[in-house]
Amino acid sequence: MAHDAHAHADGDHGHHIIPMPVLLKTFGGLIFLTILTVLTATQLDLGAFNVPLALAIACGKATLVIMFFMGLKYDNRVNTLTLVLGILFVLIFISFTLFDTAFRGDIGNVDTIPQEDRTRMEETLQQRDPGRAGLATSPADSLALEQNPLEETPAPAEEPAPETTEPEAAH
Amino acid sequence: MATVMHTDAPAEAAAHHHPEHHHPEHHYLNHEKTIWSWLSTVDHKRIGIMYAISVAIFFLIAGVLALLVRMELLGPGETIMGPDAYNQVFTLHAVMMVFLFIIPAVPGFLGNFALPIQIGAKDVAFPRLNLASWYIFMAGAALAVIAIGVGQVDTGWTFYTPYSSDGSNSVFFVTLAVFVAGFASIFTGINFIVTIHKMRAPGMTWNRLPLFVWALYATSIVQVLATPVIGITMVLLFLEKFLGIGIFDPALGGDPILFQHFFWFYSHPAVYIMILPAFGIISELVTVFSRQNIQGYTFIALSSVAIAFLGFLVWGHHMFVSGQSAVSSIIFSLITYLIGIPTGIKVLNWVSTMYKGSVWLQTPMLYALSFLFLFTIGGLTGVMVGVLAVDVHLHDTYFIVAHFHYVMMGGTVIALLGGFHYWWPKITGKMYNETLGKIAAILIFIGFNITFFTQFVLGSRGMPRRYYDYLPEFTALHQISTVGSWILALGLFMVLFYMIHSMFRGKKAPANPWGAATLEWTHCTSPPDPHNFHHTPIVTHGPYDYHALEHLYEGDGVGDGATVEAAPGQKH
Amino acid sequence: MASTTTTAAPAVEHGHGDGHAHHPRFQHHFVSMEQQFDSAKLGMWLFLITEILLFSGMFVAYTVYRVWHPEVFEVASEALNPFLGGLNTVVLLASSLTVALSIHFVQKDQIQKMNWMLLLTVLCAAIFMVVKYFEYTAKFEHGLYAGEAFHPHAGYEQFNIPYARQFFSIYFVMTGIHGVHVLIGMGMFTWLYTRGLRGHFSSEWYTPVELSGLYWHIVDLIWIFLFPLMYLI
Amino acid sequence: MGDKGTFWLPEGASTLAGEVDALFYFVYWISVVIFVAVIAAMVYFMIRYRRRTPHDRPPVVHESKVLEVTWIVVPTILVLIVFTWGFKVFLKLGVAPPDAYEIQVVGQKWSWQFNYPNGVRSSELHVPVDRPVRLQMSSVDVLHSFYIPAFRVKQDVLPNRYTSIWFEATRADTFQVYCTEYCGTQHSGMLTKVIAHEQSAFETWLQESGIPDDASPAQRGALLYTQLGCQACHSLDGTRLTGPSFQGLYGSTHGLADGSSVEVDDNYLRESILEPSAKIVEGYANVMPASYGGLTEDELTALIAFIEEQQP
Repeated sequence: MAHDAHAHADGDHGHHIIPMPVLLKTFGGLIFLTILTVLTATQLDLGAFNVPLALAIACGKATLVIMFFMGLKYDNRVNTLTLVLGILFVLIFISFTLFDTAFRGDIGNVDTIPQEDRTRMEETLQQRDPGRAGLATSPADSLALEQNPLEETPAPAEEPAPETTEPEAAH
Repeated sequence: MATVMHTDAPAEAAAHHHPEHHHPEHHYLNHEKTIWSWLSTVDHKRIGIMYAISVAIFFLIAGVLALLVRMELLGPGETIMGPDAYNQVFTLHAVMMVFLFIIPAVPGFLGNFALPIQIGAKDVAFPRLNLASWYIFMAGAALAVIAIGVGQVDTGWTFYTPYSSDGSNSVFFVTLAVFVAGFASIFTGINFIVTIHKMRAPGMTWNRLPLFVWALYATSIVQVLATPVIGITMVLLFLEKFLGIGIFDPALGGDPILFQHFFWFYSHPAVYIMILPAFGIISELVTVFSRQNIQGYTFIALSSVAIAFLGFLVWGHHMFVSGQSAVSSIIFSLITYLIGIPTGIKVLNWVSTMYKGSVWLQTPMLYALSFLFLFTIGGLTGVMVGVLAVDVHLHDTYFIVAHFHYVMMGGTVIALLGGFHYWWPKITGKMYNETLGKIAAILIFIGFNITFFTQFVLGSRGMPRRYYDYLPEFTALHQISTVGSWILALGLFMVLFYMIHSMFRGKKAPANPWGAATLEWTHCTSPPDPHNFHHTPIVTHGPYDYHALEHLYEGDGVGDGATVEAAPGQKH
Repeated sequence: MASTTTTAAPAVEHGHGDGHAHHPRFQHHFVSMEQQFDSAKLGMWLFLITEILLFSGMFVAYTVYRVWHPEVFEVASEALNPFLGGLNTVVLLASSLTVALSIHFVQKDQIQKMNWMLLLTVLCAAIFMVVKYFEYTAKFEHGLYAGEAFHPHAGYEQFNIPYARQFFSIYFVMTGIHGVHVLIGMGMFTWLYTRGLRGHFSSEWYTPVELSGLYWHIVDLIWIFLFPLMYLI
Repeated sequence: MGDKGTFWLPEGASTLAGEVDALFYFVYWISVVIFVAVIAAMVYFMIRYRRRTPHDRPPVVHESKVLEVTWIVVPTILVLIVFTWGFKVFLKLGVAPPDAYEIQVVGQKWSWQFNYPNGVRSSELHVPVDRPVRLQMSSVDVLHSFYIPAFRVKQDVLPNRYTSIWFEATRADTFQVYCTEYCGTQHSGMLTKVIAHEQSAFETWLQESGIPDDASPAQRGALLYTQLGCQACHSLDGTRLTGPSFQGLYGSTHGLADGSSVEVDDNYLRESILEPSAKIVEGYANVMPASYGGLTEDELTALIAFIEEQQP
């Protein structure tokens, strides 16, 4: 706990007036980042890095809003602490839930994929190569099949899987 | 612990000023008398009493429902109601106990009443918001009552999908009630945090905060951080039910286990919303009635905050057999043990506070001691069910039912009763009947153990929970448990009756009957002035500096009133 | 932390008697106007984190389903119009600027300018909602609903894949709840505008403007994350 | 099950029950020791330092850092031991041996159905002794949980996802099975038995439980009646359970919830089995699972023939 005997960051009333140029520059920065994120997302294909890049830009924008529009840079430290705490618990919520959902069935007592998907996967496999049913083990296999319907790939044996499994690997 | 400044002369002078000399009969209860003055009050003390009355009513209703549950289980097969009725009764018992009684009880009642006075403030930071939270809480309660009227809510308080999203539509009212009552909880939490940060009297440093305030601070943090998640969970459940959004419903490709994550992300921390304030009460009681400085002030204070934090990281221990990943189970199990450590610290510190003290076995202390007994059982069995392999056997059996009743009832309710007796003279200005108080405390202790200890045995022998019917081999234990519930109820009704009697016929209470050293006792009349203090107190001592009590309080620092009759006073 | 309490004048008689000017908005359980303002602001920040945690539930749902079905989410997000989303981002950022400016002006006692800024904020919020309306109706026309009603019409069969429903459900629920917040904000700023016209605010006391501003920035923040997650990636 | 177990636990009957019990008692005895120590100290202090006069002014006891550190460190070590142990046994409980005999389990409101690799169906679980058995489980409606106390195993049964448990029974006996995840009205009635047979007896049971080829439709229907768990909701003696009794059902006239009435004939029964929510009998809830849609024509005929036979 911080000690209470610390004075305000800035003098009387603690009402810091954020200068107009700072506000306008912040707005400019936000617009720039918005254009940047649209451009990088639509024009560039960074594969696995698309998501982190977009999120990083969003975090940058969020920081600008928080620091200058919301004035947290000039504000009481306890407000910053509050916000940090809030964000920390959102991250805990997401990551601890992912400990389950991203590792579901890790010791084999729970199926990794829902029955519906399994049925779908087996049907697809059965259709394209009756001998291979039961060989597919991961959801990626069935999704790979779904995205390359039978009609489009006349020779199932040389089905090119890599490009469809790539996004899967990203996570 | 705060450094004591014995020789702070001006402060002493200010403190010695005895408030009662001003207006002997003018206090917060009688300065305005109309019903409207109560319904529109922004006085934290009055709002505390309004909470007290409402939660007492819900406790009574939910308690009667519990008796009905126990009654039905008196024998196998149908005893007094059919399975559907039984399922609705236990659901309502749980929903009301959790959301309408135990979560708001201590913060809403004792917290509202004592917290501002304990830190030397005139009121909470946002008095109108405080009143609004009571109204919101009552609106939530009204919705819950509508759900009872509409009927057929039989999901259990956990609302697991897909049972809840496929079932009767009146689940909607209960989820809405939970959503609305959640806002009351959030607003109380915000109010307390701001009050503790911004409204402390001069000299009330963080290490001079009474431990009850620390506990409420930790509770409020949990309330603010966790409650919104139950809000969105209930919204999503509602949308699942009426739009079929497919997030939780397996029939639409959703994942029912995900719902359990959402639910427990709130509901596990909610367990700490329930128990942390009780820790605070026990810290007060143990030290006051041992007249001994609390052992390990910093450790108790910080362990509350540690528990609040760790409480968010263990929700998955409710889901060891749910089908979640083993990685998840292992991480959650490990952190679950870690939370046992700060809890253990508290218990051991409370016990050692009595060392070389002067232990005064008044009713509040009896409750504190029975808390130590019951909560230790509750806590240790909590560690047992946190053991992965053992939990597989014990999960969803009566062992769990017994465990959480030992923590929630043996912990929170017993502490609440202790705090209720402790602050009663301050709240009403009347003393209660000490003999009846002791008898009731002992009855409650005995009845509680008979009711719930048997359930540990039932559970570990394989009796599943939420069962309307059971196999004949469990009959004897169930019957003992049901008889215990009657003793427990007898004790609780005794409290109700002698407290009502005390309200009208009780002896007038002095300002500091227990010889306590916190501000509500040393600087306030009983009952307090509408503005709490006539002068804002300047705090120069820690909350448990009994050796300095004569500097804080008129007389020789032994308290007044009840002590006089205890023994023919011979000084030292 | 809490410097105001400990530095406050000691021995305050009932409510009044401290050295501060008695602003009509001063509530007497506080020691000073600064304490009152600081308390309100901390209270608002605490409320804002409850808002963040409220949205966190939906972010968790999004993350879980995205990790499970990344390809589906990429395909489904193509149904959304990044131009309209981008437009709304700019509109919302502009409204954040006007809110920040309204606080800037009231701190300088330029009340007329503050009023203009508040009005502009309401206007931006309204534009946002209108764009949102067109986006929603465009989805509904093609059967892209949330939940069980999700049945893509002819020409949109590429979205008729397993788990696309989850994407659209999350999209509608998140943007819907966000939209509700925007509507609440519109109401708040309209109310502030009328109060501003009646001269209720000054550099001495403008707590409602400050707090509503914080609220509005959080609404903006949520959108800053929603936009790339839903429309772009 | 009898009362041969200890005070706390029923007698174990699987290879892992012993390990779970050992861990249970380890934690239990540590807890007892801690509990007794805490309460003894409390009672001792309560008596030794009781207030003698209201003017008692006990000396100030300063907090002891050593004490604080001790009771942080010691419990931490203890719980880490317990955690490691619990984690190891948990993995054993979770990972089935690859050679396990596999049985499919279907949970539904409110009965269990067990399907064997050779096509035999049963509403009670028959398993061989001394051989690992793996149950592959799923639910057709809501969450259930499959719990055998004697084997110390439990696992939630989910709709739309397979979960499994495994065990190896150590003696031939009959054990209780419970559903422990709340699932509605008859949750407490969702019980069945595990019957552990010696290996040869199990083989015999497996051979004899198939439906004989020369059985009449009604005889086959009678077998299906128990195998599919119909008896959980439909009695044969007129007792009112969750669903209408089969006694005298055929040929009678039902009042329906919507006010109309219908004569119970082949077509009505057929529809009621395949699409239970199409017509609801007055006074009964719409709770029958739609999971019987997968019955073959042959099986339907057999069931209807069986119901037709149930005249008082």
